[in-house]
Amino acid sequence: MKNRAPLSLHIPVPEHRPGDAPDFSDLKLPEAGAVACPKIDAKPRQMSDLAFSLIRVLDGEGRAVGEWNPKLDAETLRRGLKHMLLVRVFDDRMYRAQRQGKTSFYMKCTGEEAIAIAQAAALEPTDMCFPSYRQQGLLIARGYPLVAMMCQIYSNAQDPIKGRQLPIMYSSREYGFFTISGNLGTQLPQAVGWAMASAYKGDDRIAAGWIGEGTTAEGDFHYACTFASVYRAPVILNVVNNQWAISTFQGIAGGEQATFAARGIGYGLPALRVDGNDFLAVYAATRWAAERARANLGATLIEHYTYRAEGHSTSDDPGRYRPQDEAKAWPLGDPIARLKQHLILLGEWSDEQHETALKEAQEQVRTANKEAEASGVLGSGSIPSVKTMFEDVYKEMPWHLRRQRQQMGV
Amino acid sequence: MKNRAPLSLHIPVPEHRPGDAPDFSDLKLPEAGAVACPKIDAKPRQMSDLAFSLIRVLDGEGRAVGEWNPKLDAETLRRGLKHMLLVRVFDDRMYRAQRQGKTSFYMKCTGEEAIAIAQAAALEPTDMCFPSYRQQGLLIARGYPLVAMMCQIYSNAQDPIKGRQLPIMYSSREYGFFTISGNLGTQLPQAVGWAMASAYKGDDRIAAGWIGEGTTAEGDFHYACTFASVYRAPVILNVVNNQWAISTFQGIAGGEQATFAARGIGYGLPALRVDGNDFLAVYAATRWAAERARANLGATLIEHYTYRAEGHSTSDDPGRYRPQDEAKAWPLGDPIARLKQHLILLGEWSDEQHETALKEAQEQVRTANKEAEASGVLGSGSIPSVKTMFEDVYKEMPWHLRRQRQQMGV
Amino acid sequence: MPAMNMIQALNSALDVMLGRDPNVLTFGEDAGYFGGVFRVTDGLQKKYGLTRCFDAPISEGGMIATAIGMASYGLRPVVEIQFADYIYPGYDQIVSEAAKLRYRSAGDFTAPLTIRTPYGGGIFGGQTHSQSPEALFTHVAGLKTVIPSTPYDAKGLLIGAIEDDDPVIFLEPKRIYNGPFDGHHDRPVQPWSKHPASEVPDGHYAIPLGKAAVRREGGDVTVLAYGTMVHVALAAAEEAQIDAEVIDLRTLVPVDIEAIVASVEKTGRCVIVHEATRTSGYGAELSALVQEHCFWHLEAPIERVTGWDTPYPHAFEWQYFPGPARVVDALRRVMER
Amino acid sequence: MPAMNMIQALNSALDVMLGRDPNVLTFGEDAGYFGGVFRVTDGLQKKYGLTRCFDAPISEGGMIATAIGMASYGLRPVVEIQFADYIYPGYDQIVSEAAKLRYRSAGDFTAPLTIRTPYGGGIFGGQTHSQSPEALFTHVAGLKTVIPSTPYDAKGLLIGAIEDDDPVIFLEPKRIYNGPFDGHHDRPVQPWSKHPASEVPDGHYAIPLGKAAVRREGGDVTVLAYGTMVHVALAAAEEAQIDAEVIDLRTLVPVDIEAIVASVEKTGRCVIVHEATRTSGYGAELSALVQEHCFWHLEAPIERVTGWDTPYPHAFEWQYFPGPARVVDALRRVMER
Ligand SMILES: Cc1ncc(C[n+]2csc(CCOP(=O)(O)OP(=O)(O)O)c2C)c(N)n1
Ligand SMILES: Cc1ncc(C[n+]2csc(CCOP(=O)(O)OP(=O)(O)O)c2C)c(N)n1
Ligand SMILES: [Mg+2]
Ligand SMILES: [Mg+2]
Repeated sequence: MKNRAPLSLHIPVPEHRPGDAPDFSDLKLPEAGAVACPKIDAKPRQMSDLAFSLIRVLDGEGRAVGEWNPKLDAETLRRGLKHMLLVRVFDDRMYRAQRQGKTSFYMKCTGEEAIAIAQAAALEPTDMCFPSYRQQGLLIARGYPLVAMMCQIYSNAQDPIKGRQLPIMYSSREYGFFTISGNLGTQLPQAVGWAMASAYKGDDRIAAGWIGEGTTAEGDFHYACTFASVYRAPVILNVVNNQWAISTFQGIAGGEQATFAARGIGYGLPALRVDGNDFLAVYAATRWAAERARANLGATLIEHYTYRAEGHSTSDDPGRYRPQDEAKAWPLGDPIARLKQHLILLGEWSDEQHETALKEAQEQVRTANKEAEASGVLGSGSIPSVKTMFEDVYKEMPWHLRRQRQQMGV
Repeated sequence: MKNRAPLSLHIPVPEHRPGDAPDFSDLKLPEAGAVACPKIDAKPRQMSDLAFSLIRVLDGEGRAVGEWNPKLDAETLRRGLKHMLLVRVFDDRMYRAQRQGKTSFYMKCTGEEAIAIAQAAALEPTDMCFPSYRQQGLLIARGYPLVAMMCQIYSNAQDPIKGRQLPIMYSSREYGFFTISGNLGTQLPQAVGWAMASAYKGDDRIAAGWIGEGTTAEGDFHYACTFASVYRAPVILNVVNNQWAISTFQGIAGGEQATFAARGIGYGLPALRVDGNDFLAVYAATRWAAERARANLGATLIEHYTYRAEGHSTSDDPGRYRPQDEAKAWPLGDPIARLKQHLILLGEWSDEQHETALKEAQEQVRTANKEAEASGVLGSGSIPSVKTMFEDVYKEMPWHLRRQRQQMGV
Repeated sequence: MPAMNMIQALNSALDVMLGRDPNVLTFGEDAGYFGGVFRVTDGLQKKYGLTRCFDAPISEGGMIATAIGMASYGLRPVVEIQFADYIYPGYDQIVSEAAKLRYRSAGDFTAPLTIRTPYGGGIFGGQTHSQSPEALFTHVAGLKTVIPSTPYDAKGLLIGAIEDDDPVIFLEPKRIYNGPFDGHHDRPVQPWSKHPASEVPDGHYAIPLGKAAVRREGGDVTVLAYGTMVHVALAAAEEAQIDAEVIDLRTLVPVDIEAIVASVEKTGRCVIVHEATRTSGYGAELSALVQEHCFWHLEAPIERVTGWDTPYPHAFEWQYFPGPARVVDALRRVMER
Repeated sequence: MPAMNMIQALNSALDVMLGRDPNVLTFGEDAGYFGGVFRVTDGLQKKYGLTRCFDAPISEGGMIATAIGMASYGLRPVVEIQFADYIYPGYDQIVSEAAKLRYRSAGDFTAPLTIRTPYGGGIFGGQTHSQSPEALFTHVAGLKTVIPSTPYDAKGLLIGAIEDDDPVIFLEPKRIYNGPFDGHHDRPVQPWSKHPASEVPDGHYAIPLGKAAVRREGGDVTVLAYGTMVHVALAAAEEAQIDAEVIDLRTLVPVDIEAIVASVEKTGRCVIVHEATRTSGYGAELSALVQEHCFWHLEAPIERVTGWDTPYPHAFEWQYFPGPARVVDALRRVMER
């Protein structure tokens, strides 16, 4: 052994850093339509190749091709496109609100809109979602009031969660949207537990959970996969691989050695790897997993391969750790542009209609924001009553909290 | 969706319970020698089939066959056999000691002796081991004094760890044996950290860690696989699948849906599945993984497929949850009998020699136990000085512990 | 009324709740077919079926996380953690999720789950089968922490915990599962059947959380204890021949401050007893509360009798365990003042 | 001597130790190339290379577990946990492993690692970027817990922690990273450069763990504080115009009992201030210690001024934060007695 090279520690590094030209040329992507679609009752081992490939439906010209083509009607496609536009406009407006000092924090999902929007369309409205902070699209697609989202962001008196949480940590049982946690990953095994409960009760609702690729390193991801596999929980486990975790590239989460979808193989879970910027591919994969879950065939792991087009949050400047404009170089493009191209190709959409839709979205957001700001923004205007600070710690307020509330003089 | 059967919760159950006749007939086992042996620098994806197969060298007649045959000299084989005998005799003696009330607790590794003994032989004596409580064979193979092990079990004045831990929680830096934790799984990512440190320092020592199949459900298993993959740590991650976790069968840990070796695939780790009752197969797989690690090619996950032949511990009665004599029905037999058969076939061993070796082992254990008991057993005879109870919490004893020691009056 | 030991009483509580409420289910490591390493769930899988009482993977984090998901659906899961010493992998889900769900969602989502786990020493379990981690939960707003000291209370409090709409950490003093233990390890073991509190009604009854019980009335000094230490304190009071009032807290958070204050204002002296390590143990909070509420009544310093600030050492079971002798000393010290 | 803010001082401590000791390395989420979300490791990867300062997977449990393995090999790893609110997934490895390694192996294996993490409120971080979990570590035998309140101390204590042979939880009051903060959020922010304790030597110096610092001498009442609250306490003392002695504990375990007792015996009064939730907070231990050691000197009940027993609510940053007004009230109350 002595005449062998000493051991050395390997630290993964991304290929490109600030100053480099963005370059994805050595990224191998299968053609749209290249991947076969198994039956929903196929054995996971028979489909393990899917974990190393990429399910794509929309090709470069905007045609929908291959076995995974969900063949959606034009109305569904248009609704999806409008929802994605609305999410993007909403994000831009709220980002500006933070810059204007109207709130403390905001997070966009720019470039990742197709995931939440297509999945919301593929799921039943009664299915339960356990999202991360980047699935605001779920609420928007399900018609949750924009004003309520904005009041949460402004922590004003109309905030449905009474100013308790950081902006974007929405919660709505009514809309099947689990209270977002600041602690990464905790919601994924909770989604499995909810799905187990649904199965336990002989219900027909399934659950879905979302985490980022960086968060797969948490124990919660492993708990979710283990319990979902062992108890065949009717749940869809989504890993949104936008390739960045704040400043950290996906290689530090294990992306250098395998795909994130491949993690499913070891648990005997079907593992799908999908072009996350392809509305149709995301819809088809989600639909497939949902049918499988509803048929008592258990959970599916889906990796959505995408790219975080902007900063991690309003506190982040990606120019410090990755090439400028890398987003523009992302070969799988922009989900809105791609669905628009597809609809136009189908003759179901036009640039004029797109302009109008965009204007409508902007108008909708402007109106909502007026109303929300009227109830106050962070630090000025109405805030929830201070008394409420001591409520909801327990169902009934115990003596020590009543006492503290008195000390507070409210 | 409404006209589909309601969801139902799946709870895995073993095929056989007390009262049933033990039956492994529908267990599909590849022939000895059937599995090919890849080059150590082969890509994990090219060898993923190994995770679903079983590396076997010794066939039914005791012949060593196939590419994985390590071709060991007779001396090494005889040493291995004697070490396995010694472990079994030691276990029997200590089990009786507990029954005689000389200590509070004991755990055997009966039927699993080949794993620790063959792996100790395949590793360098300077390589660092992070064992669970079922790898006492590592200490015995490395020549750690039996008396010291017994004094730990008796918590007497000669206990190297001063009566601080439950019996069998050995610790020996000198023999490359990490202090055993009562908390399952914690040692596996620690082994990865030790290996990272070795690589960081340009050392040539590698690390190995062991957990049971039940423990794979802990987050620590996931942490170990993630960090080992990301930083290409020179470590061997061993999962000893003895099919039971106390009363719980492997299906509750995920064994129904996939093998435990298959977990490695998602991290891009080579994943070997080995007949854990086959000394030669365990040796060969370990050697392969060690060479790979020393060549800076990173970590390997090995599943050792075996069967826990006796109770979980002295507190357990397996007759309450699995068929009587299931151990005898285990098709992969007894590791000692199989290596013995092989050596005899080679003309390197005989029943007489075996008898003698057994007697020698018994004598060695008897002598050691006399010496250990002379220093006291739990509850009678010498114990470590009570003063020491307050030592080693910190390197220097802080004021509050000095004060508590005074209150204790020692 | 049948005489039950604490294990049977806990089993009866689960039996009653599984029978009454289809939303109650229980799971844990070895808790299904086998009935748990301490037999608390014995027979429940057979009686109620696989999905009501089942085995879980060795994943405390996963068990608690999935239980939170189940609770948010509307179930009332009861999770068994095999030993309190092994609860830490689930600590994040308890502290960051179960405890905060109601608050962060303004009541939109709640986590009515119960986490049962055996704790404490006196069984030669070594440092990973003897811990008393209650203070790691009493510090977390949103959690309730309950510790019974008799079979009767164990059943009533467990039913109270399961019916409670907030997450409850239910710590079971394993040393007294089979019989009361006053710390005299050299004396013959007593079975519960000889103790009046082993008379446990078969049916449903709940003991409300947050109410302490005076186990011994006295005028000279107040002893605050819970779990096994209640029995140690009672023995110590007898042996010291001091007119001590022994209060069994039963619920640590929310604590029954009225019972504590009423007693200390009467006695003017206070001794706090727990097995957990001393520094930042729950005894510290009790001491702070007592001196904040009863400062002008105190005639002597409040004493804490606790486990030493070390892990629980296997060879020194009885040197570590805060037995009656140490409590007697403390009682004498406070009376001398 | 250069004026440094606390971030620069911490960076300097790591720089010095990476330069002096090849066995020191540091890693954490975003701590490598980017230099940490608070920039504490800024420039260190560039200066010392990829393997001395690197990015880690989002796995607090994995980071701490691997650091323990590294420490058992002989290294002195420094782990950065991005926010203290996210340390819980690593809690099992801290409590069950790092804290117990030396004891359970009788010194055969040790874990000389340092876990750095920003804690505390005052930054509108909401309930998952504002927590003060120190009491969850002070209860665990085998751990040392350190909290600096100035740039000078931050560097000296971090070097002391890295050189210490026991595991150290190093909590950094993020609200005062860039400047001292006395709780008057409505007044203009002060930079550290105006504060004498921003004079930080470039080279190596260590502040021994376990020693408190008297920040303000006084004869009437003792204020025990740490981290951001030291500055709040100092402001409150001025504003109340009370002759208060303000003690900055700096190390919570082992605590400097002599400094505490000497002061309280002099003043006869004590106010304890921390941001953490009240029940079972570290203030409870301080209160218990003070009344145990100084009972006969106390002229008024010990007061605790703490965070409320709720999660940290985003909309009520300043109603939650225990600012100078609440400390002033407490000082007045104890003086009235
Ligand atoms: C348990 C925990 N650790 C660390 C953080 C800090 N943090 C917030 S977001 C983030 C990056 C997450 O990356 P990823 O999972 O890829 O999701 P993305 O932001 O890319 O959608 C980190 C480290 C946290 N919130 N929770
Ligand atoms: C964190 C933790 N949870 C639970 C336990 C209790 N426990 C001790 S051994 C054991 C079963 C382990 O089974 P496995 O991992 O298959 O190892 P084996 O005993 O079969 O070698 C359990 C649940 C523990 N020691 N630590
Ligand atoms: Mg990401
Ligand atoms: Mg096992």
